[in-house]
Amino acid sequence: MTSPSPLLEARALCFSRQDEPVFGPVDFALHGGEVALVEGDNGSGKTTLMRVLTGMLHAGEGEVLLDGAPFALDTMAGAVVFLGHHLGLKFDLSARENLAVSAGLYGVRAGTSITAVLGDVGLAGFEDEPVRRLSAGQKKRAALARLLLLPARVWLLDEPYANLDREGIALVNRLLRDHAARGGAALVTSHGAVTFAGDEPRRIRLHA
Amino acid sequence: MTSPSPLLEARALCFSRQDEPVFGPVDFALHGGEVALVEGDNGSGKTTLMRVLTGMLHAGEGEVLLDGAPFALDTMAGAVVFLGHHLGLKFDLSARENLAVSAGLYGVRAGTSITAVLGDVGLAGFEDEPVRRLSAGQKKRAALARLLLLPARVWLLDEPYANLDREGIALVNRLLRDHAARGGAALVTSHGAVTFAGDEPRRIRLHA
Amino acid sequence: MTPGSTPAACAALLRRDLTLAWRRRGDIALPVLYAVIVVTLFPFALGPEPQLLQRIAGGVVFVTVLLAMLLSLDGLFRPDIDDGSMEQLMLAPQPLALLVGMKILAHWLTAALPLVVVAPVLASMLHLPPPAIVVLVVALAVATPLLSLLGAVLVALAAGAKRSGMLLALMLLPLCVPVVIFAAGAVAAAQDGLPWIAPIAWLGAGLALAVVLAPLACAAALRIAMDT
Amino acid sequence: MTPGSTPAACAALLRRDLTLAWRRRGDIALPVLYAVIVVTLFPFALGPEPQLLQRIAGGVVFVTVLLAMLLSLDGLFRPDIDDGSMEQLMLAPQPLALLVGMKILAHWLTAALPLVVVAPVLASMLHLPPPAIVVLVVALAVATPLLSLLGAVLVALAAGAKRSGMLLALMLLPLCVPVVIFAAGAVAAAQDGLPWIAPIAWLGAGLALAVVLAPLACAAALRIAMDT
Amino acid sequence: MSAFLAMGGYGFYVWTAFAIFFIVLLIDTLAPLARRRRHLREIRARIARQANRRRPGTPARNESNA
Amino acid sequence: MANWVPLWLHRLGSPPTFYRFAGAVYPWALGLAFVLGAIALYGGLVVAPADYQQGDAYRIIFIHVPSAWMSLFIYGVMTLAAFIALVWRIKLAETVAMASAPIGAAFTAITLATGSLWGKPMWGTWWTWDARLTSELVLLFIYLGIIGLCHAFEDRRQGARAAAFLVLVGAVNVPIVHFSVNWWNTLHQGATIRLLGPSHMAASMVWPLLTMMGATKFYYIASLFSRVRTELLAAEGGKAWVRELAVAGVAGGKA
Ligand code: HEM
Ligand SMILES: Nc1ncnc2c1ncn2[C@@H]1O[C@H](COP(=O)(O)OP(=O)(O)OP(=O)(O)O)[C@@H](O)[C@H]1O
Ligand SMILES: Nc1ncnc2c1ncn2[C@@H]1O[C@H](COP(=O)(O)OP(=O)(O)OP(=O)(O)O)[C@@H](O)[C@H]1O
Ligand SMILES: [Mg+2]
Ligand SMILES: [Mg+2]
Repeated sequence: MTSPSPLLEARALCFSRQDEPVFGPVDFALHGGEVALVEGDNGSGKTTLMRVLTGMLHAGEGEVLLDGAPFALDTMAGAVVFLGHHLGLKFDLSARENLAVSAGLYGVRAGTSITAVLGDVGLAGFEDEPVRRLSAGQKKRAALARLLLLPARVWLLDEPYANLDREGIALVNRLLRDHAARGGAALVTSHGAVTFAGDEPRRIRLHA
Repeated sequence: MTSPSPLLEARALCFSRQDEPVFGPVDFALHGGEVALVEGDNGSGKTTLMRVLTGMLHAGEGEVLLDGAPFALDTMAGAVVFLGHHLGLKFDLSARENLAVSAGLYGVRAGTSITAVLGDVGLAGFEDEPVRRLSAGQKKRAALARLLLLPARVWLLDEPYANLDREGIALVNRLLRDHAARGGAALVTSHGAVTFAGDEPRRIRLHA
Repeated sequence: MTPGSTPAACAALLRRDLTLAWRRRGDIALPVLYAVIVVTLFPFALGPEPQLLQRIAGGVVFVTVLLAMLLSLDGLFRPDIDDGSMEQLMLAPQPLALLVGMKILAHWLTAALPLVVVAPVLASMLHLPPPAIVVLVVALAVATPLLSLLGAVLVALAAGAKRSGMLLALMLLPLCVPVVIFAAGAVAAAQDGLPWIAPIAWLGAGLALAVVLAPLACAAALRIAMDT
Repeated sequence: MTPGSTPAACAALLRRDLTLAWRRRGDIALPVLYAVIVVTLFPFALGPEPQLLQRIAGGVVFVTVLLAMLLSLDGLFRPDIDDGSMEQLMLAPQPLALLVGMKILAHWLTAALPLVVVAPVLASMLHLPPPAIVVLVVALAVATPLLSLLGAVLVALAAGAKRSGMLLALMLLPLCVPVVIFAAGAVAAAQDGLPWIAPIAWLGAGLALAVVLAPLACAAALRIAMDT
Repeated sequence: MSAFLAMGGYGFYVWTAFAIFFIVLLIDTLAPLARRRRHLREIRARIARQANRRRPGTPARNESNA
Repeated sequence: MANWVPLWLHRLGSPPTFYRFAGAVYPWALGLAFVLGAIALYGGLVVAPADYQQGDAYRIIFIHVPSAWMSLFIYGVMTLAAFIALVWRIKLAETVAMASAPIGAAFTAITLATGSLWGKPMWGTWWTWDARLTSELVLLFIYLGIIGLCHAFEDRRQGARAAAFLVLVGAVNVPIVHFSVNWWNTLHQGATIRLLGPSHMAASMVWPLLTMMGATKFYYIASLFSRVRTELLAAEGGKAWVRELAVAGVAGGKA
């Protein structure tokens, strides 16, 4: 299942804010079917790394390759989805309407539908409730449903476990396993406080 | 250490939003030296319960007693501190300046100082950094420092563990133990995904 | 339209913004009410003489419409940036300039169009004569999209700043001066019975240019704004 | 002052708000710049005849100051509510009305005082004669705290609302009408050489009343707003 | 009849005024009725959704060990 | 006798009872408004003679004046209800205050529109910045502010209480509207009709006016009850009686 050129690759990636390095040179290559865990203490630069990988922040040095080609926001054609501290949900729309917008923008993975993915993340019965009325964990689940719906091959998840209950954590692990089995790649940050289920994933450690 | 009338007591407390019950009758009594854990799945009403206990939300039925007297925002004289999903930090001020405001409003516990508590929560060296520039976990630590600084006897903590690394979780547990030892009471919400250290605490379960 | 194609993406985004506006339909009415109230303040502040009011009617209506649009402009990209939607727009497999153009279109439909509709009422409250009112509406119909487009570029530039409302006003108002001069000039000319086509034509030319360039500039500015 | 005492609490809060304003000192300048630009727009929109401008100068300056204050009012409680600071103020062992009063004072010092200072410049740009300018400053010095206080009550009412910017304008402007009439009336009287003390005295009486009642009303309104 | 409609030359003003009166009040009468229909529809939808929500096996009431 | 009145009031205050009570009163009030309105229109448009000064244009009075009165009367009712709602936290008072606002706004808008339509032939202008006209316009803004504030809240009761607060603040405007003609000399007519003492008008003009006044009062009751019913449904959406009603509505085709 491993393709010749890795799906996502970082080469000697550094980022500095006001000439203070946030994280040192990071190297990794993520092939289809792999899930890697970015670990680090508070303030070690996990969120920053994620934003560099999405192309929002410009790395000082080093480069990011997607499918072997240098990465640019214009050309990556929806290959990446990002789930950050801010969930990207419109609070006045329902979960269903939010997903419909994502579907319009990115397209839909073959064989799924909005109702199906909402049921998968445990929001059956809440589909038409405005997101504003959902609790912190329910909002997180609505955001996770996007991952299931869209055809992107690379997932970048910043602290997907925060605010979720035990069942929610198991849900994230299941989503990651299925994604890897489909040949996708995922990069997940965590403080290592929650145990990552499944076979031992690759780890990338950042130090504060 | 248990005083005759409990520090914080709820009697048949109910809350409804648009006539739909969010949580059913909750009863508990929290004496000095006790820590109780509010557990429940996503959307079970933990945040709502906390806001009712602070007096921000008006309970539909039942009552909250503080030191045996019915609770009102005007009369409780700084006996309660609340740490919610929103941390109550001004992002343009440094951690030190933020704490100085709290100290002015609530007073300072005897024998502590702002610099000391910031050191205790692991923010030594970040005291004068604007809070905006701290990472998610560092912000949380700055908010935890308030707990140490103020003389309040009752702590209401809504998901204090979220966004913290392992060391941060240990820190919260240490803070809670010390607080209980001083005769304070604390109510903590959590999904039960992180283990609460120390002797087994009281548990209050909410169901969705 | 297959989901994920460019027309589908534009339609989805436009539908989203219009739905959001509809959910907050109070907010669509608000710029209009704001304009109505500001216009009514003038007679209080200046006294109720009809000749005086008639003389300043065109100018006051333009300045008021400008201020009302300004207030709503701040909400053009800020909510999307704050809640993480902007990152998703940027990562989508669609030209960002086109998506931004859709957002501007939605903004014009919801924030400016109602103002254009209500402008005749405002003008006649200040005793502007009917022939001049017709010119006023024409001038507004050309000037407001231009203001939306110019405003969007500046909002996008200011989006990276910590707080943008006022900054925006500052940057936008000087750029609006030519628009105000041309548009109010056309109304004044009509009021004096002079030809008023030329200034409107200039505005039209500016609009044509802005329709092409502004979304591109916006997209570039937003990329810069997100880079913090 | 021992920390935790009421004077210490007031001082800490006032210092905090002033420090925050100083950290964003750009924002203090912005209402002023906004007012300058709006006032300069009028000659463009109306044409540069001095008599006309002089005639409308007082009224235009008042409306502009009012609108500039309106823009800054929205930020009076909203940031504190959004970041959780308001909960801490409410849980503090101090009378909420007093704390709110401090916040209003800080707002007046940072948002309105600069406008009062710059008003003579704006008025003379519109050719208002110097004696009338003196009256204008006096009128503003009494009217702006009144507007701050009235505005604070309404902001507090709207604070629990989903989105408040424009709504605020809608609620505030009708209440401002008497203030504008009295203040602009005083200037107009001074311009015509008539006695202008009476309207100012009325404003002063209103101010005295508002200083006592508005913080209490604010505190009550904020309690309602936080109840969601 | 046409004299009645002309209202002594003021027909336009009089009839527009009466028309506004009736149209505004008609809207005012119909608006709450329409809204009530919508509410009832929403409540039915909510009942249906809540039937979906309750996971089998979870008790409906809260308990506490205090 | 002395006992059952408060008991009855208490029973009426309970939402399901009031819902049914309002439902029973509604058709009667609306019907009465309709009949009285028809009589008043006949009297005003056909029976009453043309005015010797204003010709037929004065007939606008039969809708202008009752609407103007209602715009003030409804604000008065609203103020009372808002006061009760804030002091005693009675849900029904909140609902009545909030349900009154749109009706008051409608009558204010009618007053402004018909006044303008009357002003054009009489004064030669649609609008002047006269004290009464202006204060009536401000009244419209206040109504709209109240409605806007009420709807800007996620939570109904919270919105109602915030708006009730605003109702009390805005109440100062009502005396200004009413007495503006006495306090400032204006273009607008002073009081021409007095309920006590002789009026300045012919009896053939007065009776249709008073009848129309009755019609608008009944219309207000009907519209208010209809709105309160709707509000109760929305506010009590979780209660069993509403759910039964909603489900029965499907089965029976009528709620
Ligand atoms: C936009 C224009 C107008 C507005 C906003 C307006 C508003 C009002 C209001 C609010 C009242 C009720 C006052 C009260 O009960 O205290 C009223 C009454 C009345 N209006 Fe007007 N009006 C307008 C134009 C006119 C015109 C053009 C006329 C006739 C020439 C007129 C004739 C009357 C009369 C006769 C009354 C009854 C006065 C009384 O008995 O108290 N109105 N109007
Ligand atoms: N906007 C910013 N400006 C300046 N410095 C920042 C900014 N955001 C974060 N930092 C700093 O950069 C470092 C890395 O922050 P980052 O948010 O990437 O950490 P993190 O690993 O995500 O931590 P956490 O687990 O607490 O979320 C921290 O030391 C923080 O103080
Ligand atoms: N503002 C609101 N309006 C309406 N309903 C709400 C609102 N906030 C929360 N709810 C609903 O109330 C219930 C309880 O929410 P609450 O936020 O208290 O849950 P929680 O236990 O804190 O969950 P989490 O662990 O996900 O934070 C949820 O079902 C949610 O959908
Ligand atoms: Mg982070
Ligand atoms: Mg929660």
